[in-house]
Amino acid sequence: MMSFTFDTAAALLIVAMGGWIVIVPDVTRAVIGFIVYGLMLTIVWVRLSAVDVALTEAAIGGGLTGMLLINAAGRLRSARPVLRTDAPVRFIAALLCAAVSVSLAAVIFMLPSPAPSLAPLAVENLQQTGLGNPVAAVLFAYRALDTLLEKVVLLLALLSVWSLATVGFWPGLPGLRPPALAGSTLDFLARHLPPYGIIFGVYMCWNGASEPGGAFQGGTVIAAMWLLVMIAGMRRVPSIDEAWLRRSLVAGPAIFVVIGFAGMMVAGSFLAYPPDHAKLLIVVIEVALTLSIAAVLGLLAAGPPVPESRP
Amino acid sequence: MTVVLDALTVAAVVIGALFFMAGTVGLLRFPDALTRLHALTKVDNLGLGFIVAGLLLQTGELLVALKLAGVWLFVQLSAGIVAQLVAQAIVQSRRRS
Amino acid sequence: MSGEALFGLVGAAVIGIGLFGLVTNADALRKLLAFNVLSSGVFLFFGVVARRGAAAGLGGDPVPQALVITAIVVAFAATAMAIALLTRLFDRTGSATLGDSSTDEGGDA
Amino acid sequence: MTDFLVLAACFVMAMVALGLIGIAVRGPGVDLILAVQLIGSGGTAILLLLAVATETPPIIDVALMLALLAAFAAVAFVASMPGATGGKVEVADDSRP
Repeated sequence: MMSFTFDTAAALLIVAMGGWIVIVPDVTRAVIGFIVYGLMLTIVWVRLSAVDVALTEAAIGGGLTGMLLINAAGRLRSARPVLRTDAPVRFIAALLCAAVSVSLAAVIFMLPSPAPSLAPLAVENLQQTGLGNPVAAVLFAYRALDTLLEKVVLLLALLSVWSLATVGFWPGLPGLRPPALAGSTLDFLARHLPPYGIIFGVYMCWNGASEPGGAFQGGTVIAAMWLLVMIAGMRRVPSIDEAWLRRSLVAGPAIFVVIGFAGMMVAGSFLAYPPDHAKLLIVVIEVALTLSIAAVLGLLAAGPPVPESRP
Repeated sequence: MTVVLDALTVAAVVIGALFFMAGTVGLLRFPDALTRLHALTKVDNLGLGFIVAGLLLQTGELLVALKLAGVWLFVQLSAGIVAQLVAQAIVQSRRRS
Repeated sequence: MSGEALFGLVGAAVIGIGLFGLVTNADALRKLLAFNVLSSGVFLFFGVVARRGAAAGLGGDPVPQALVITAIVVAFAATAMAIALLTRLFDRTGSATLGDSSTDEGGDA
Repeated sequence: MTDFLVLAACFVMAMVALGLIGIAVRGPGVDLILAVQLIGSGGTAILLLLAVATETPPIIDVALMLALLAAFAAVAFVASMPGATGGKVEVADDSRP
């Protein structure tokens, strides 16, 4: 009973915040609203017993996406104001969107019962992977191809961001610049927060085999700490053609592919693991992926190479 | 024994929750950004401290207790420094306007 | 009504809200925000399906949960790319909308 | 005990919601970032309460993640404020074509 009250309160808050993000006139307020919304969703995911998703949502939905949007809102502050659509159009749009919502809500009550579930199968085969976290088993064993291709998608996204470099600035420095207020407090923060953050990121990656967590969550935390150090101006933003950077970007997917092909020889099919060494191989992949994910996400958030001084 | 522990937990969590209420009241009632920041950071972190203290009494495992305490210490560190940073930004934006 | 059905309704509501923001805001950054709100609603649907599939001692079906983790990461990559495109558009034209660009002075966007 | 802890979580969430409403009705300004601070401390408290109430220790990790990334978002906001960017730029020339 009590927990239903809690769920109702969380549900109302989420819907109210979603509405606020969409209608508030000022972009900066909408962006802050979105960050709070993302962090709030974390609690909903915990209530849905999806702790792995909650970790990802807090790290990416709230933190990194928030930083991207904040920087974009800051950069576009001087953009010409935009007229909103006319009231009648908005009214019709609201009606149609409400219709979409109502039909989706109806779907929720028409879901098949008992619900189809792959959970028993996932648990049954968990033994073979040597892992304790079924979500990690799905990501790195049952549906490893999806995860591998997702890494490739991340790299492609980074390539397309980089290809928006200003003419004549290839290879250059990503658009992230330390602010002028970089002073003692920011320095202090960038000295004292990242050590704990990085330990937490490594813990996430290490723990991911048996408990909620994993390469995504760990990599995101490490990316956030790296960005923090760069924002504070403690470390230079790396030029996008530096060898160590390129190597850490491709290390994860490359090791993943190599182990995948090795699986063809040893275990009979692409990305199959020999049963005795499955856990070891998955941990190796996870460690390499954590590094690559940290590099890709950090660079995606840092943006394309830009000229040195911005107007 | 359990009854005593439970009573202590209830007391600590209630005090913590009341601190959160105080923080929100400060946030709603204080006149300017700096005082609101002060209310929010100090009071909410104290509230979190009381809640963690109450929860510590309910955990049997050492590792869980250590993690709970670790979260509180971490929030102390990060919220403290971030509050300083936000305060600087507030002062700066005042100077400009 | 169960907790997961409640969050399913939240997902439905949030999808509608996001869709509304997406079609009524001309400002591209606002469209992007609305799109992220919309996709969070879709993720919630997956979460509800996963929760309903709780079995074998798990709190939810791990397959939809793993899909959502992948989706959140890809949504971030897509957002990063959209923002890079948008800031480039702004640098060239001084405008941050996807509307009629015939009056913009940059031209080639 | 479980019901009490969830009740406390409800209460803290109500306080967070009230604080957010307070920030939302106020105009734009630096103290918008207080909303992120608020969800950082309040959300951490809610998650810790849920972790102990449902006896799911991994939720403590989520609380830590929330606190860490809320601090990160706050720093990103302060760093992007008007007037904060544009001055100090550190660039090494050796990487230029």
